[in-house]
Amino acid sequence: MQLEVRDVTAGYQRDIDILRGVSVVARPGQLTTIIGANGVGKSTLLKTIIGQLKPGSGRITYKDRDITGIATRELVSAGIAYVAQRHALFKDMTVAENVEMATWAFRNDRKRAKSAIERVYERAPYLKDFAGRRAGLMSGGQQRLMQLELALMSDPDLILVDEPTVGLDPKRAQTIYAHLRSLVQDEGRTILMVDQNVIAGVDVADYVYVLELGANKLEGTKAKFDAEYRDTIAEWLF
Amino acid sequence: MTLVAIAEQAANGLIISTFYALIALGIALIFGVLKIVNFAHGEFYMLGGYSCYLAVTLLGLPPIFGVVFAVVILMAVGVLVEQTLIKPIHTGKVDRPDEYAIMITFALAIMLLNLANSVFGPWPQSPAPVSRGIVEFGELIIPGDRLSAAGIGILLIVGLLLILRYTWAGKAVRAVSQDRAAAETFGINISRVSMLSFGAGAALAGAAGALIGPVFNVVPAMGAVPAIKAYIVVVLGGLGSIPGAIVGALILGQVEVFATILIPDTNRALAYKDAYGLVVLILVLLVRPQGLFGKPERRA
Amino acid sequence: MTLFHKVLLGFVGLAAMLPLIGVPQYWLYTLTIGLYYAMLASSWSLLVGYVGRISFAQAAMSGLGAYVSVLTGMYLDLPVIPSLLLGVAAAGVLGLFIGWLTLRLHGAYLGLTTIAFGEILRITVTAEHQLTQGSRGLQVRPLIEGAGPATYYYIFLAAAVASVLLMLLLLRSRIGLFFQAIREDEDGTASLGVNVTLWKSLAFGCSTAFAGLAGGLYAHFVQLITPSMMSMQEMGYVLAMAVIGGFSNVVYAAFGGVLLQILLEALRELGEWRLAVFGIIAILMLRFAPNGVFGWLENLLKRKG
Amino acid sequence: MQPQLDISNLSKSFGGLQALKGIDLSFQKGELVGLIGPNGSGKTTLLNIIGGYYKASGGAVTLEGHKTDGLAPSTLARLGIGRSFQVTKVFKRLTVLENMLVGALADWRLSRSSARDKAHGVLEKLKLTRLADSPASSLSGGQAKLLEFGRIMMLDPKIVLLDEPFGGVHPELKRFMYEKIVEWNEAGATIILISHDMGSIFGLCRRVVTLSYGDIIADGDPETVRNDPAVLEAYLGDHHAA
Repeated sequence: MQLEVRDVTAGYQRDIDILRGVSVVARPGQLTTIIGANGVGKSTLLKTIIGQLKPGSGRITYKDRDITGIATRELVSAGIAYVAQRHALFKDMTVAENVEMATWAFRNDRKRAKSAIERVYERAPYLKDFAGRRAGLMSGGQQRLMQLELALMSDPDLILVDEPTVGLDPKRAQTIYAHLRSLVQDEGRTILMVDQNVIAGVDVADYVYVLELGANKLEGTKAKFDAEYRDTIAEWLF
Repeated sequence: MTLVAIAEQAANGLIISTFYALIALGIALIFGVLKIVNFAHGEFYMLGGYSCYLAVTLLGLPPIFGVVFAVVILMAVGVLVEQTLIKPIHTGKVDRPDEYAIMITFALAIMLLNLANSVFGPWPQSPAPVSRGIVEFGELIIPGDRLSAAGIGILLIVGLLLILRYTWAGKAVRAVSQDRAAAETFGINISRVSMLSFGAGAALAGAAGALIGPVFNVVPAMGAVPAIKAYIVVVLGGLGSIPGAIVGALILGQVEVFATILIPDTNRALAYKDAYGLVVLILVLLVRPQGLFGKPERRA
Repeated sequence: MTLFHKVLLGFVGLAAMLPLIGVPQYWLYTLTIGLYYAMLASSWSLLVGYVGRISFAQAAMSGLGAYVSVLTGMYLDLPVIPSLLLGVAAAGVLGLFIGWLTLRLHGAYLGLTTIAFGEILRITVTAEHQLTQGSRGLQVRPLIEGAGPATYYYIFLAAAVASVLLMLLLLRSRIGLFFQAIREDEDGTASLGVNVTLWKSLAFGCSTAFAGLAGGLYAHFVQLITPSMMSMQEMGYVLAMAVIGGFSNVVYAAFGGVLLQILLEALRELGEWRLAVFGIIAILMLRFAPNGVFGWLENLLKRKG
Repeated sequence: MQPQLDISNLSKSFGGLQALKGIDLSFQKGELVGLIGPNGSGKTTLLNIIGGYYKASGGAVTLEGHKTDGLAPSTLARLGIGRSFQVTKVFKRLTVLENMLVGALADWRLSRSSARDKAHGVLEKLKLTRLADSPASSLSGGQAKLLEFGRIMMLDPKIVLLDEPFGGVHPELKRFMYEKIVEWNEAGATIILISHDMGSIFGLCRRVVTLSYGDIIADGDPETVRNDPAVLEAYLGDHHAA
């Protein structure tokens, strides 16, 4: 398994667990979506995996290595990328500087860094057009896409994506979903995504988890979801 | 007032601004990354003055190496202080971090001041300046020691700006100042950057002390006034803003020299010189706490 | 009453006996100064320890009390007591004003603003030398003509004990509860119907009024005041005293003031090193024993008794 | 009948972001209303304006016929608006009892001894008596939430604003909190409840208001709101995937 989360509990305040024993698996080369109502702990789960939040109990393994409670920067070096829900960019730096910062984890491998930069400009030519502009001046959608592109620069095996389309217009959202899909299908990467947009989130997935109040409720392949649960999805939210 | 007198005052203001900027940049750098105001900054500046004095007078190094020596020593002091006293704030080892940060740096200031009093005595020392004599620009006469000190100061500021702009370390510092969480997901080692910027901030104060020491003498209490000036500068420019600190220093330098001229009674005018900036400080904090260049913090 | 309280009361009782058992005048003088610092340090802890508002203007406020008292005595021909009270009022009103002005400021921002206010006060006193004699210092008439050290000592002891008792009374009242609630969470306190604006300003005013009283008494005791009593360095000593004694409690802070002043005199041979060592101790306390020496002592006695 | 709390054409913007876009809403005395909506829909902003923590950019809030705009949170609390916070704001270094007393003592007519008696009564109801003299920092997260309830009860509020009271709370405790909310409501208090926990909302409330992007998109009994296509879309998103 690429990533395996077993019985993880976590929270922001003492004794208040947002996650009360969640188990999730991200299968290699698949896009796994986690859905669930607001506040069930979807984003908390990603923050716990990426090391921004210390789990109270449970175990997280990545390629059979225990990564529970490891510092974020080590996970980045190990090939995991994280696309936060906030626009996590350096807004007062130029786009070009942001692109450069994305090679931080492997900056000493000049060749790799250089080719990563070339590649990202190839994949996303608009970044080159805006290279001299301050990142904070780009539109919300552009910042979102850029965040994804920057995360890809380290050539990660596993990408954690938090609410990729929140606050975006449908056309932009479609571009992003298409992009995520091709990362899995054409490039063989693994994605674990959390989405508030239930229908689109399931549409794009290979495998789906439903959380309820910090615990697992249901899971299954997309085919199973389409066949059995499509019409009852609404029920889980209410 | 004659044109020459005005030019002379403006030039004096510019020279003073350089030193203010040098000290203020250190405070801004530290605040940007660690989000704390270092109340011991004036004492780092004072230690810079003494380091230079020791290097020049006791070790017999040329004055310019005195400055280098001060930078190295203060960098080390800064790193040591960060590791022992500041780091616990960010690793959750302190109960009330805001209160702690203020009081610990204030207590550190008192400790360093009295330490200097004990080791060096309260007497003023004057290490040799980098250069002596006077420089004439037409009718404008400027003492060479000030001009050379300001010149080196400007070089240091430009050097710092270049480092921040073009080196990995500098970029990491800017990245962490802008967005700590994002910097972490890019793989930056926050605690190393914190250590580095505290050290660099202390080194800048040390450089300023080493440069100005020969001009105004080195005494244990020398840090108090410049530190307060630097606080005014950083608040004026917006706490944590690097360009803000430079512009703030330019403004304060000019305000001080020209406001002094406005009061006819010269004794009084000189006595109140240090108060103008403080009034500015209070006004800015009350009306626009984010300063001229800072962005307002949005609640919610 | 706990064992610890008994020990503290014992100290106060012992202090009252000292002149009777023939303690040298020099030590009475030292202790009197110590009591001045006790008042100042406890007034500072009233603000910082209970309301959670930081201020670096406390020494300046003590100076304001001193100068107002002395100057009104000199120029308005007021007797000592009314001029002292004017000093207290001046410090209290200015504190109230600063407290109200800085309502929205917190942490380091508040620290910087209070440094500015304190320094402006000090600079003004220094600059207006035709009035204050500037940094040469101002001769002050004695509190009581011809009184000896023992009299002063008792006056200061009474003033310090009364100040601390008054503070405790205030803190035990519902106002003290409001102060502490504000320290813990301002929005939470406001949500319960407490007028946070009022109490935050008032806390500042109370704290500075006590500082003004301490300063006024001090001026008429030492009989020569200079603007240096308002300096940041002086503020640093007050902070060190409160921190070493324990700034979370007015009683601890007061004892810290006396304790440090005694040590300062007892360790005279060490010269300036004493102050450096106090700085180090203050740092270590903040880092490892935030309740100070007396907080630590109380815990120790609690476990034993 | 004149509503107890009336909100008319209320708007709020933060810089360029419009968090509330001119909403109209009114509450009758004794209602128990659920306020739902996706993240960022403006629920907490609305509560913060009613409680006096934010100034509205436009529109008005009226409590029993009196405009409350610009009043401080403490004044509103004394006028009868009590609220809880998403992240509990208990006074950690005060004891549980002291926490309870702050609000009661803000009313100077109440003596300290009667405030104390009242506090003990409420603590008993909340099963916190045993902890009265412990510092609030020693409470568990759930107990802290209860303490916050208790502090509000001490004010005898006419209107209670509850912001995510059930977040991360143990199911057993949650049931206990339901009971208290219902008791409170039956005693005459109007309750406005924000929660992501739909089970709680639909179990407790007789009226549910849904916000989305700063607008009210539905307002009515739970069954109607549950089946409203606009609400579904707000929560589910739509088919614009690849």
